Amino acid sequence: MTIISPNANPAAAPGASRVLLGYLRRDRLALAAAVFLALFVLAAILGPWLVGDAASRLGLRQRNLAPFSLEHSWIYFLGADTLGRPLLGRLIVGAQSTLGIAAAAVFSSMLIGGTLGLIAGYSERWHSHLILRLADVVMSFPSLLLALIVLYTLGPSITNLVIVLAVTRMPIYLRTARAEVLELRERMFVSAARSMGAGPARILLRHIAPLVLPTLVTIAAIDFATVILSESALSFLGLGIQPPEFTWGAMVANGRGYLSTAWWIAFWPGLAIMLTTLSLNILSNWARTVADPQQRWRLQTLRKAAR
Amino acid sequence: MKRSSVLAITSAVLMTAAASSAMAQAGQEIRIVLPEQPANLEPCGTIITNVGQILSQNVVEPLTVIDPKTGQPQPKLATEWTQVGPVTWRLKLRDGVKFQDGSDFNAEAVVFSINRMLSGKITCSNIAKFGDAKLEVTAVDDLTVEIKSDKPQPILPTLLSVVMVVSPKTPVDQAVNDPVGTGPFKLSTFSPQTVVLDAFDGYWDQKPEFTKATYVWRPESSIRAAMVDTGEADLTPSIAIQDASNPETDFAYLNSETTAIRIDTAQPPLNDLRVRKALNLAIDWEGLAQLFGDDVKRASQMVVPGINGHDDALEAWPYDPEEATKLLEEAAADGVAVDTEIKLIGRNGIYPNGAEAMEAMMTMWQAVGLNVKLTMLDVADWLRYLQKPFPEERGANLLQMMHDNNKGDAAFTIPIFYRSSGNYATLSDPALDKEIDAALAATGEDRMKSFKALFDKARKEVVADIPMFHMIGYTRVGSRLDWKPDITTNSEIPLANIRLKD
Amino acid sequence: MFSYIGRRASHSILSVIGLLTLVFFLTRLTGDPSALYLPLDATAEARAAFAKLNGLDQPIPWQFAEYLKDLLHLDFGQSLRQNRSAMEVALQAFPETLKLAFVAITLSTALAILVGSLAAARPGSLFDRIASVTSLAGASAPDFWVAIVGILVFAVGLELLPTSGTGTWAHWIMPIFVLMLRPFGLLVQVVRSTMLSALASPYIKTARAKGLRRQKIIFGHALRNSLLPVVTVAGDLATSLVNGAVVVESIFGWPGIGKLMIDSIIQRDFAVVQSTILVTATAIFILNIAIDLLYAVLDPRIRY
Amino acid sequence: MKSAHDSILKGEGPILKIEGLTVDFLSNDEPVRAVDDVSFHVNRGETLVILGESGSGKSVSTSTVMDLVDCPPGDIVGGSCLFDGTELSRLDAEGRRNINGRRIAMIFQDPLAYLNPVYTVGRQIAEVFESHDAARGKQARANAIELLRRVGIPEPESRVDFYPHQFSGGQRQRVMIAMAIALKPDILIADEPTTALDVSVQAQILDLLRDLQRETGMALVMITHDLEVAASMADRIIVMNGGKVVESGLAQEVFSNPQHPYTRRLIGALPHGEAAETSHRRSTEIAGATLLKVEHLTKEYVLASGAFAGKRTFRAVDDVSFEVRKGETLGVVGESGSGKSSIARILLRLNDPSSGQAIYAGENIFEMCGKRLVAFRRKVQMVFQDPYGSMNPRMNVRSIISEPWAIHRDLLPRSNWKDRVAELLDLVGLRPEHAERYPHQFSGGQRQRIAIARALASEPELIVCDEAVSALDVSIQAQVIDLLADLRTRLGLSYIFITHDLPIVRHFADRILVMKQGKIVEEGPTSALFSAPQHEYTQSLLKAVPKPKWLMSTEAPRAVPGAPRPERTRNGSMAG
Repeated sequence: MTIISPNANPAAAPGASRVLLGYLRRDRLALAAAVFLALFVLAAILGPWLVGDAASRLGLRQRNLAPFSLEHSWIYFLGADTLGRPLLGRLIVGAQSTLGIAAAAVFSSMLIGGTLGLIAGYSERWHSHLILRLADVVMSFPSLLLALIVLYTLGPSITNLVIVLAVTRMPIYLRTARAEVLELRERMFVSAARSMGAGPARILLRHIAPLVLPTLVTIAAIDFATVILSESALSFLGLGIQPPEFTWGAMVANGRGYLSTAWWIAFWPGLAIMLTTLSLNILSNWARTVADPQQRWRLQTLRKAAR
Repeated sequence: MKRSSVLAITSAVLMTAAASSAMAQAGQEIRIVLPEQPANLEPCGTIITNVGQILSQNVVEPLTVIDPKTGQPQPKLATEWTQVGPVTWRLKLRDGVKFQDGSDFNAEAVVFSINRMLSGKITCSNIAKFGDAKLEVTAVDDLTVEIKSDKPQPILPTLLSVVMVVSPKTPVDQAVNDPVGTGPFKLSTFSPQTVVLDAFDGYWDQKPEFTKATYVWRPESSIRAAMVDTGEADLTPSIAIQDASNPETDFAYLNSETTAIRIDTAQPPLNDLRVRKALNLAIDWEGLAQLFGDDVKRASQMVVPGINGHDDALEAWPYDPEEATKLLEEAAADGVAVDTEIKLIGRNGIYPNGAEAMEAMMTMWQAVGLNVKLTMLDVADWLRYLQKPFPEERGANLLQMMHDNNKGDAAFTIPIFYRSSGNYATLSDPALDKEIDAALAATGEDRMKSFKALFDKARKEVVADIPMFHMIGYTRVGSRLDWKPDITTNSEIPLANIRLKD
Repeated sequence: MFSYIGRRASHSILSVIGLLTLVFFLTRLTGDPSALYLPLDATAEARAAFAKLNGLDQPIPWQFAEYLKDLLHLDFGQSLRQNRSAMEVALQAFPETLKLAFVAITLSTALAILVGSLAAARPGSLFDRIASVTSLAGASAPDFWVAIVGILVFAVGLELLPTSGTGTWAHWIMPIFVLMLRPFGLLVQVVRSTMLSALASPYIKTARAKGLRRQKIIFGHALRNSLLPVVTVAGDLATSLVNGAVVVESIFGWPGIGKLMIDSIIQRDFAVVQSTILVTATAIFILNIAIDLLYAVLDPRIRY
Repeated sequence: MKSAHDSILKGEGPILKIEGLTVDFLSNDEPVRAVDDVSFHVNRGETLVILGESGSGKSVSTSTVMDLVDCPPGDIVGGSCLFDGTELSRLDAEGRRNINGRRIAMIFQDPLAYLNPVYTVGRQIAEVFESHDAARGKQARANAIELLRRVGIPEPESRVDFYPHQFSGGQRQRVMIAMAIALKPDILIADEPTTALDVSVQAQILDLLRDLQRETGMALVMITHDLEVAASMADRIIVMNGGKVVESGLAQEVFSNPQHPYTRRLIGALPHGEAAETSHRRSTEIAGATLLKVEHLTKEYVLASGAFAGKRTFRAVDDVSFEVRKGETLGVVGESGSGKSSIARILLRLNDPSSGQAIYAGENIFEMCGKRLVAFRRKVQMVFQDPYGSMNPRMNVRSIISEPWAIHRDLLPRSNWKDRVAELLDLVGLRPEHAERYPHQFSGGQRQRIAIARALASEPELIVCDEAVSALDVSIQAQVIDLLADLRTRLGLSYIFITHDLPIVRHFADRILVMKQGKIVEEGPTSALFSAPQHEYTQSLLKAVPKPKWLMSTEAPRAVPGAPRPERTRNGSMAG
């Protein structure tokens, strides 16, 4: 029940980012998640500069070095992997490829899936049917087969891995975008724009797309987590990223054989993945609450009037 | 479609019932956990590890077996053999042997089995060991067989160790999943979960201690190891080195595999001998050996000790980065483009820690100034680089490979790698070809000496490869069993050799 | 309704045909199976013989035509690897996956509905926070990692459960647990958020004005209306499980279709790849239609 | 009416007494005071009407009585609610439960949303009995059927198993009422019970409420923004504005002699009845040239076509012909489903007609395409019922108003946009600085002004207003209509003014079409049509407009309880 008195002048909006920050402060879990993510992103950006080539320096005589020893430099604090390379360093450097791959995959699947979904939802011509059947096909196409096909025909590379992950996640955006468009295109402002003479392109891009985007972004946040996990599952099956490139997922996959003898090799990257995906999930929950006018009050200060 | 799915469900239910009842009568049962599901149980594919480990000498038996210590053929279903002509061998067969379906084992059965392998109507992996030899098999009498070939086969008795004799009732034109042989066990069930073998009462030799053998498979080494630990399984033939942590149960064995990197000698800058030498010198061999365990042997040549032609005296390349750098500088000074990008092509899952080894070697080569870039490929992709014809535009490349010569003779190694016609060879040296041909034609001491000389030359003058290690396999054997793995474990686990501790 | 099912089915058949065509041609891009089925030292003649034996020497469009012709006779081809009919192989593995997927999805949906609605009943409470974070944490870890740690802890360390395999009920616990983690985590979130918005909806005000008991309001009115999105998400998750729980099947030695598919893909056993995809795609399309029909059951406003 | 006076005379205390109720809604900003020190009371058997515009706090105060305000974000700052001697705020959950539904019941504005969509109505009614242990199982169901019969649902035995969406709007409200009176409560709170309904249905519901009140002797608290509804129901009335009670008293006194300026403004905004005839809002001169000529317009929808159903069609617009002249306002009046909005959408080419033609400037609109269609769309604009819905929430006012220029590039060079937006805002009575704000920052009336500014931006000749003021508060309605009339005079526009609201159209339209089930049943100049309606349907429409209670004689013939006039039934297949 918002109260707007008929003659009051519309209030100027306070700084949107400040409000969001306030909401974030009210949810300590989401705040922690945001701080974690910020740290990881920072690591991804500054990592290579911070660690240099220490992450790939061999130490065959300190293979599987146990964590928490301060005998070696700080970078060995979390232990060393099967080739004696510092786990901390590799985590930091791996953040870049892990987050980079996930971000690129999520972004491209959102872009492609969203665009196709917009078209499929707005038009009822043959191509929108074609798009839907395509989505069906992609959905039931095993991602592993796709991974292998791409790996074989295009060769192992980060770009190709991104292609695989993006294609497999695409139908979700397509279907969501389409469903949203089906609803939005019946909305009055779309009719209004049409009655003013706006063409389909203008309606889609100017009127519908901006309203579909927030939903897609929310899905993208959760999907980011899914993509990191599927990437690690691909590594587990040997169809993911190939050495010498590595991601956290590949680190877990390579270290899994050592879980009983040198747990730390798979544990730290596993923890990093878990914290990242957990944070993303918590943040997207938070964002849902913020976006829902009926729930938003949960994050507000709720200052009471003086009695 | 519907009925078969019902069938599948029913059989799955039956299978689970079978599995749980099997648990009840341990003691006479042995449970073995393999790394991989056998795709099929065609006796003609026993050289495939997971097929051979189940069938070989358990369900089906070969004519001869190789003594793991000497590498020499020993009698099995054939009791003796003589070379009666330059291209003719005559075999005497064991008497009183019966197939599990009740048919008699005789010369006809041997002729049938060999012809079935040769027919080309089924995919027969084992026959590949014979190369392009043309064989003609005839029954001389009930227990005598004569084998004629188109050219001399000096090691035919060794080759006969891959000839699995099957019942004449086996279909000729169809690969089977229900093999019938003469072994001490007959196949009971083969499902996607298990293979179960039951003792065959009519076995000709001493009966094994077990009346039943169950095979299951798990791809994760740590889980296989854990299963033996918890008593869910008695034996697993192969675990990763990091899981071989218990000296009581974990045994290492030299497994006849030699790992190496092939250098593509046709591609600059790898066509320069100094670069190839530098590649060998730049590796910290002792450090690298850490990846494969304390028991691996540094390899100086492509065959393991005990193989006819192996040169014990040949020294492996040392670790000498200074020398490597010096050689590269010399080459560079002579205008060799040593900074060309060299592709290091690895294969996923080729052997335990294979990818780590490639990463380590890449880093070491980069440390001496070589521009090496690692690409890990899927098997089928990798094969394109391994075998002729090589891909066009492949560029300078190093190929991760593993060679398994368990046939006792260097003839299965040298021509493939070093003769210009060799399937894996990047060399093209007519003089070397001649030497190889001469060695292959030789026999006895001469043959051995020639092979040794060739390995010597390959190591010191040709340097077409970077031999790494003679590999070690690890098995975990449950504490109630008395059994040790040997060099044949990769291809067979004869249950008759496994005893219970009392 | 029948016309709806008919229309959906015809769409699905189109999609399956498209899928099979795509799979057929794309798999052929991944190399020659003879390299994998014959020993490395096999001769060129042997390879040619192998290709001829399995019809791989024909041009690919020709092979496709042959495949389609055989399909009409319900002949789905022969497995290169297993010496059996490819469809038989796929149909033998599929029930195993179906069993796992069914139990995992049913259990996680039921549990998630319970936990999610309790959390939504008292948003912000300690229970809500713990339930949200732990369920999400479970969904956030790589599954193979959880599976292996689970085996090391529960089978090797505590010796409570068998490491892997099939057979007794105890064999089900760990695979199901690992499979449930992600669906459960996601579903708890879905249940919680749809319950929260359902609890804020007008008909809940009516229920309160009628003087209904709190449990009745939460479980009778709000939950019943929240089921639709839950079914949507659960359906999507079920779809992904039907496609094969590759990781779980492979670690726990569960002979399901996911493991079969990855093995066949890596081994280039094309006929089996095609058959497994045909089986799973059909199952997925049937599942999707079933979910649509379930919508109509859950929401009387939906009629086809 | 009598009973209400009786109870007052007998000197019984009021059954419900609200004292100094103050409710805030909390957020990040200062708390918003929704209800501010409100006091009122309700006597047994009487009807109290709470009259106020949107945001006046009228619903919040009654929701507080029912404990339907969620706290937080709601915050009851102070006050007491005394029900039959019990202080409601001190009750525990079980105590509350015993009052809600049993002693105080409530019905709401939008029964489709307020009925649980997934349960049958019978179940939802039976629930009331079961949760108060009044009856269960078969008995509860029988009671539900009886109640449905009482509130006038035909064939209650079968329709008890129908779902809410299978009923028409009026029937749904009847179901809500059945649920509310199940346990014969002492008080029925009706929150805008007829707002979404057609005028004839509204009359039936109001009749039903009055009958039930007479039967059971319950008190009725009715919340409404509609002056006529208020006048026709109220014994006493309180007027709320901005969370405060600004005026209260006996209904007749308040209406005939309003004290507070707000009440006066409210009542004077759009005078009803004959007073509308003197309205200055009709156009003074009509040029006479025909702008638009619609001939035999028909629109059919295929309802269901399946293997078994066969093809059934529904004519939303049935052979409609009319013309609009320059400078004229053509009113199109009809109830929901009469096809009046379909005509608007078809004329704007948002939907295609099944047959017929519409000649605009010598050309058939329905055959236009490409450039010609774009040019036509520039000349004919539409103003929608819900101004908020008709604007993209992500665009600010400037982009909204300048959108026609972005579409019709030759209309105005980009450099002039800013000035022109300011001009247009000024024209519709807004300030130029409003251009940078977003629709949600405006009130409903302001939004409709923006919508009008947007319609004017492309310099149209004809504006189609589809229920353009129906969603607005009455005082705002007058302002917007004044604006439209003013623009017509100044810019020489023509309007097609579509509405279900007879009083409004009487103020504004020059000529009126009355539509029913897709057909034009009557057409004529406004004064003639209102003074001497020819068609039966027009007559019934005019009669359905509620009359003040104090003007009705108690002996006046009523619809017999339990047998109300049949309503159009929207069956499930149509609604779904």
